[in-house]
Amino acid sequence: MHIDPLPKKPLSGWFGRLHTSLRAVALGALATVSAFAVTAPALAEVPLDQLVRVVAEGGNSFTRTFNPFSPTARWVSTRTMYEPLMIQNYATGKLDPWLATGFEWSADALSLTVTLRDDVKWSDGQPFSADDVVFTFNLMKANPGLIGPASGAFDQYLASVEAVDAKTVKFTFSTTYTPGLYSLVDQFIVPQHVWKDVTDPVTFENPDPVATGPFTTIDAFGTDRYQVTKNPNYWQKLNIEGVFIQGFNGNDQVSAATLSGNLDWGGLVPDPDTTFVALDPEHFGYWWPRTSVVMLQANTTVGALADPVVRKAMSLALDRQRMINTGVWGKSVPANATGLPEGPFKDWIDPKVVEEGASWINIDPDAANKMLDDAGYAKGGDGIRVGKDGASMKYDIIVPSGWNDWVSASQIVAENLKDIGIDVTLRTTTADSWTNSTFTGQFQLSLGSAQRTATPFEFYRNNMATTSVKPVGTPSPNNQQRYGDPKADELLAKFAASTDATEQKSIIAELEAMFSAAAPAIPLYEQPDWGLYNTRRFTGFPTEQDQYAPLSLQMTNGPLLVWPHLERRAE
Amino acid sequence: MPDITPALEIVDLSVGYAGETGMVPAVDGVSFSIAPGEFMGLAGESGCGKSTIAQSILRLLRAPGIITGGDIRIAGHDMLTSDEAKVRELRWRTASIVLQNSLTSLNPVKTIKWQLQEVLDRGGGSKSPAELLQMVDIDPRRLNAFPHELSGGQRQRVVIAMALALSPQLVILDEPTTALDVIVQQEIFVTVKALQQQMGFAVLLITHDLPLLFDVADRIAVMKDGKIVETATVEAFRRHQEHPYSRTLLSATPRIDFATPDVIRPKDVAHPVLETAHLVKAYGTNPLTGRSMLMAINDVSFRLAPREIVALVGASGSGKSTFGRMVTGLTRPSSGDIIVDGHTPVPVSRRRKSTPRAAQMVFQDVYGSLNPLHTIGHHLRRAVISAPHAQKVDVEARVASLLTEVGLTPPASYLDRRPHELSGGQRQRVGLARALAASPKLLVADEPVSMLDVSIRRDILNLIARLRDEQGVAVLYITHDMVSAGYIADRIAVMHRGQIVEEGPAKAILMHPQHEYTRRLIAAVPGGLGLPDGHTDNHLTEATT
Amino acid sequence: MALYDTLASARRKAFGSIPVTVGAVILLILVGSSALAQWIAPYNPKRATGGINEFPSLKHLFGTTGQGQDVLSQFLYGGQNTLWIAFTIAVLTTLLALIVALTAAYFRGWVDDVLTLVTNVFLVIPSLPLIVVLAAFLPPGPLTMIAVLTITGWAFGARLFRSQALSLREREFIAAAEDVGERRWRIVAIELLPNMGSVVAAYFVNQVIFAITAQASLEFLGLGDGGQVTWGSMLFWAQNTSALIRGAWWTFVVPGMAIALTAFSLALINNAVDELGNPRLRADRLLRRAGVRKSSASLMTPVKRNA
Amino acid sequence: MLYIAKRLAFYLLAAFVAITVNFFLPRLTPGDPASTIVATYSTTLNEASLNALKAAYGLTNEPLWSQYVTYLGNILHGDFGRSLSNFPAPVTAIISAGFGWSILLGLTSVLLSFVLGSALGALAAWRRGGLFDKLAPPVLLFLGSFPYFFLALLLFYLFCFKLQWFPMGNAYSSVNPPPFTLNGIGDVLFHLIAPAFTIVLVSLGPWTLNMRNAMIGVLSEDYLTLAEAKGLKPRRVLFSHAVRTALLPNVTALGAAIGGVFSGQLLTEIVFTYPGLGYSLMRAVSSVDYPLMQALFLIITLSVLVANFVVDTVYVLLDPRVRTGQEA
Repeated sequence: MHIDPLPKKPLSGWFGRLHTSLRAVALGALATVSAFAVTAPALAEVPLDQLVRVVAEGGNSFTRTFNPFSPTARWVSTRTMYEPLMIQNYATGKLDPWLATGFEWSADALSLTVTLRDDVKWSDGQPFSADDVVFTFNLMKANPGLIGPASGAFDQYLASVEAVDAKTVKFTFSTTYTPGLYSLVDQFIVPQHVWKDVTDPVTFENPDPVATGPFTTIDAFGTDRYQVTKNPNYWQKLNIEGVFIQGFNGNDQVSAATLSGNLDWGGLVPDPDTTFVALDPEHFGYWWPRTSVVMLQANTTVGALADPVVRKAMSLALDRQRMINTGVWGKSVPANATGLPEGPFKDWIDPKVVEEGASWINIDPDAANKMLDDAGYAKGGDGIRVGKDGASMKYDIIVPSGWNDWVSASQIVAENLKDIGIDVTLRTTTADSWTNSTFTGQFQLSLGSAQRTATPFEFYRNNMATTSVKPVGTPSPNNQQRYGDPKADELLAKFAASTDATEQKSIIAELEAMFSAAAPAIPLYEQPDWGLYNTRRFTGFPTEQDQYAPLSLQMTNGPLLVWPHLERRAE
Repeated sequence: MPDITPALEIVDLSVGYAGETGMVPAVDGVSFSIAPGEFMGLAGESGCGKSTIAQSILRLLRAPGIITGGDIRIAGHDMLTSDEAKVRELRWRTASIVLQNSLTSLNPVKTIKWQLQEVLDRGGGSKSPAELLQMVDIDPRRLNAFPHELSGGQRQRVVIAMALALSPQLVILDEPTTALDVIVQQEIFVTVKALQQQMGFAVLLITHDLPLLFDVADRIAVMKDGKIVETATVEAFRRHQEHPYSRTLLSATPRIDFATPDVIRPKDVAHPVLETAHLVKAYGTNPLTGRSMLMAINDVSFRLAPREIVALVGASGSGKSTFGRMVTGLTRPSSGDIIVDGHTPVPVSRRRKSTPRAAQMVFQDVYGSLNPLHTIGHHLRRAVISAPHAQKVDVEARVASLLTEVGLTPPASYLDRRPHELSGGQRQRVGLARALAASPKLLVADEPVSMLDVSIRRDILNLIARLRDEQGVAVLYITHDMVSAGYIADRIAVMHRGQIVEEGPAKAILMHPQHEYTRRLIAAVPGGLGLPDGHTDNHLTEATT
Repeated sequence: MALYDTLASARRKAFGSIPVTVGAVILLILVGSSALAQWIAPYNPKRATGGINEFPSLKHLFGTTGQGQDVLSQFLYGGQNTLWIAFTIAVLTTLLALIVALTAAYFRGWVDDVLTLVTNVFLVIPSLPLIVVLAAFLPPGPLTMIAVLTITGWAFGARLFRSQALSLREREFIAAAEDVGERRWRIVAIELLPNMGSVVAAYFVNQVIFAITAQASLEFLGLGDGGQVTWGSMLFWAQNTSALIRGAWWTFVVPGMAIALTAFSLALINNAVDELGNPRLRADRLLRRAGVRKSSASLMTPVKRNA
Repeated sequence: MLYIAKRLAFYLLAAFVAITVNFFLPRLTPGDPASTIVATYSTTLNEASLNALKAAYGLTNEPLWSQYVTYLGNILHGDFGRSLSNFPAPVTAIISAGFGWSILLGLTSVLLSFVLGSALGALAAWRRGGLFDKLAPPVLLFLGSFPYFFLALLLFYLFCFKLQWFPMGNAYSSVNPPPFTLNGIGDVLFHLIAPAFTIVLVSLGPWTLNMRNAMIGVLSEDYLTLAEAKGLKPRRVLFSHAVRTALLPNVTALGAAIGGVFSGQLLTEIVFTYPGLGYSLMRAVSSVDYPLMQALFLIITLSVLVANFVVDTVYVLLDPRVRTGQEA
């Protein structure tokens, strides 16, 4: 079973829902069929050949819930229905205007003014206005249970949101926090005229969504697949009728469908060059941009792992290329010493840091051994080194079983570290117990990867800021290695207060240097975002050459950038 | 009568069983024939091949049985050369068979009616299922009953009715009543004889019970080791037997010596070895009424003096076995007292090593009562060791002496054998030896010979009597067989429906039965008791009235 | 007596019977080779010792996995882990079942009632969902595996053994033993138990089969310890690296066949011994040996003159 | 009908046990899963939203017993809460979507293998020692030795992916459920073939062997001797006597089997992307979706109990001996 190996949403909405009377349970299967027939919408299905077939949600028990605020929202709800103000293209790091045409900071960086498009209508024909934006943010303020990019904004930095006029929204900040911009504009907007009457927005199932997105009509809905078609009032020109979401139970099923050309837009097939592209080079293609970094996390509260020398020695022992070859079929590059992916952050990365950092990144087991010997970590009788605390350096590395690229990477980590006298055993666990141990800091070694963000700010905050360090036992999605440095706090604060790009860049450069010096986490390789296409029926997908959007389906909002570009191939 | 084709004609028939090492002959060149309407009895001990013949006639003998030679003709039809279809056609029309076990010979999941109808469906039957049932004195309303809802006797009657449905020339009765009580047996044969008179079919009765044949058969054939050693009319055979084996077989059935009078022992001795007062054993109390559904033993007060042999006689289900088990403590009474040699028997579950066990059991099932996996030595050693106060005795010596006492000599040769290497008689001797291990005051022998071949029954009975004389044990001899009771017992107690209906000196009871039930028991004894003059045996003819 | 004889004859004939021999040979190869893994395995099963999904070659007889490990070595070591876990489970379930059954048979009365009830409840509750739920909440690893499968696997045996014990208890030699004053526990241990030998043996074999397949299923679901090499985890990995789709069938077929063949050989032996023990089939065999062929089981005594 | 009543009582008790086990199992696990669960679903959470979500998920820190009481109450009202892995869908909606299909697949394959197996077994026993009797047992044993999922994957790869004979998933072609017409039903059956075939293949062996042994036992019964003696045609002896009674043990086995097949079926469903409960269960487990997991475990157990009860009832109809109280 493949699960998107980003802790961001390891379990991103895999289930669906279907309105079926419970009577169906009692009646036998055929009875159930008839029950469906009764309750399913009596719409004429748009023929399948008009629809883009995507593999976006796993499973075969979809239910008809399109609440975008659900932590496990149905895929389409934030990919084809509800839209944000602006969309971050993680492949390029560019911020594209969407429902908003632009934004402006006040000089003191304490207020942010966003201008909205004026040609946007809700799918039910009502006009879209600043009130909807204001309503959405206040709704989230009133109901902390609603999850979205801007969750918690009010607790952290946001003071108020008001409509200046029908097309202008003003965000007032309680403290300077320029990175907040990206969370705010990333927030999808819901229609006030529908949601104001919802009693409990958290548990609202929203079976017939009203939204601004390209595809909002539930044209047909089955337990294991459904199709969503055009929003009659969409504000952009569309050349396709809609999308068809097919549920799958596992890798093989997905691969089988992909390879037999039954999908137009997919994510992952193993070893794509040989297994996939080779089948139909003319139409089959993939593009795996790398927008985050897989890191080896060493819990700094555990004995010798607290010593940066040890962490760097470990880093030196690792064969990153082999991890890439076995884990992602060679479709990546070793990470650099800044811990930042080159793709989106090329302007932020300081080449000097990368160059010097190579000394603890490029594989060199002998150097690693020497470092440890010099640092006084002598080998014990069993050939295992002994820590300063006298404990021999035996560690467990935990990974969720099923995230096979990570597990094979961990296997290699275990092997490599044995060679420098550190005994590492691989333990695969269920996804939830892995989350439990890592979030609460009750682990020794683990793998992790950064959330995709617009700027490196969050990355360094989440890995080095003392504010992000939670005591062992309290769950926290960030800084699982529990590393904090007050100096980082200062730099981050300066960054948050600045609206000047060049200043921000220099601050990040300092943080990069700190990171490379202390190695709070050990960067392994850049994590590709799976995305592949089949142009037999539809063309216009983003590619390495035309990077107008990431190709990954799992990427939030990414697909919204793609829909208008797709065209049906003429027979 | 040469011009009439015989109902059954068997010429030089040989049947064998395929074994690991070639054929094992079971029937060896047997020839005999049955005239139409004749009642022929085929007697012999288990393993003599009589049942093999019975089953071979209709070619129903199961694998690995093979008919290796000779001819079988039923009413002139050759059963061995005809093809299978023909044989099937001949089956039941020309000859039908009644098997020994009445419960298993009817299909448990089909109604009587269905099973009768199935036969009639072959055509040629003149009677309806209802009429057939009436014919064998069963209420036609039972037509829709399932086999398990009928008594053993009724079931066997149903099978007989079935056997006559197509009015065949020959009916083969393969030990039809062995599993039934004497009285039922008698009734069934009364019916068979009556029907035979009406319908005129011939009968081949297979049995181990010679005296029974005296009552019912016209002609007798005696089998031994797969051969017929003698054939004669009943009258002739009763007068004198040609073949020595016939004689031993006949003499093996115990003869009660009415000449010597009963040994009258003082009825109320000071210390009876066994005394029960108002003994009651009830099974399955009704949840609604709280009353017992079945009273196995209903208020029995009974005494047994030392060195006395008392026969407890009754039909199966009369409660006699239950009584025996309670005396030895294997079963707990519902109420009332038992005193064995001054103690109340301690229930098995609560026995300690030292608890005296004055009463020991001798079991009926000589196959089931010994653990197939253990040696004879093991059985006896365990018995000796776990006997009360056994610490002092030398186990091996004791075991040896026990074996000698029961006539298994030399003891050493038996110690390492396993039960399946012993004959039935030998096993029962081991059973006795085991019972004696605790040197009990009282032996409870529950049908100790009913599963044994006729020829060895008397030896075992004699052995029990001898043990009484030598060891001075009293014996409670539980049996359904009046003859053996009269043969060995000082006193007879007749048990009926959980109560002792009559009790007294053996011969007195046999000669002057008071209770109706006792009379019927005696009347039902096959071949009669051979009472002295003045006391005519009741015979079937009279019993029918 | 019947029991004793058939047992003996079965034992006698077991050798020489084709299915038993076939089963035994397969089993011997599988068990033997995995027992010798330490010595005969060419590579470290956990280490990548070759390219990814290499086709079987002289260097890697069974090819390599999606992580470049040697399939042969994994098969050998995996067999070791799989089998010892399976056997432990079989032993434990059999013991548990015996204990429950014999306690029931020993104490009778309400103890029996309660135990029987518990057994039946365990019997009707479908095992896999329970197993999955259980396994999900315990830390993955052999111990969990053993615990979970033991807890869910004993019930049928308990029922089987109990009914056996009860039917044996009705035999008169038990009453006889009681009558001569044997202790209850001794009766159970010395008179009852030995007579259940064949049933227990057969059940044990079935349990091994159950354990192997159940174990594999759990690991396939990712509920096993992926760090451990077992046949189940091999399948899990093959599945996870889309072995079949990528044409690396060997990574998938080898462990699958190992599981199937082990189960098969055991089942074969079990079934064959059962057959040999069956007096009716024995009769048929004898008839056949005597040169009589029967087209069907319909009852018609064969006539074979001067045989 | 005392017997039926007894069985019913037993199943009710079993159900209660299952319900209780079902409640305590997940809660006996160490640590405070609640916050982890929440954290798992959304990583950018502050205390406020965390607690809000916990509340919405119905994760409380009340004492167990009071939770237990409310739990029982909810079950009586058919309220199993909302799925966590598919929030805010009510668990019942998810289950009702898959339940029917699981039942369809389960019943089809169990009955199919039962009928087929019994027939083969009867045949083998009747033509004892014949070629079929020699070949069938080992072959079936071999097929039966495969773990369900393994055979399922092989068949999926061969027949669905390579040869494309059967659909690669789903229970019917259209997105909206097919009409209740011949075509519609045919379509449903077509999608049923591959998974059902897998289950039948694996579970056929036991049926056949049991039936064979039962037949061999019955064939040596006295009442069969009598049936033969009556001169009945072999066909009649075979069907109205031998098979009729030999079926009984297989029918009793049916009850037990249903549980086992259901287990194997869950895996098969996953492989064939059949919209039953199999995938939901696995998913629920891997994402600690308590409400879903519990509801699934419960519904599966209950349906197996019901199936067993039905079997018992059928058995009573088949065997008169049980009817009159005495066990067969």
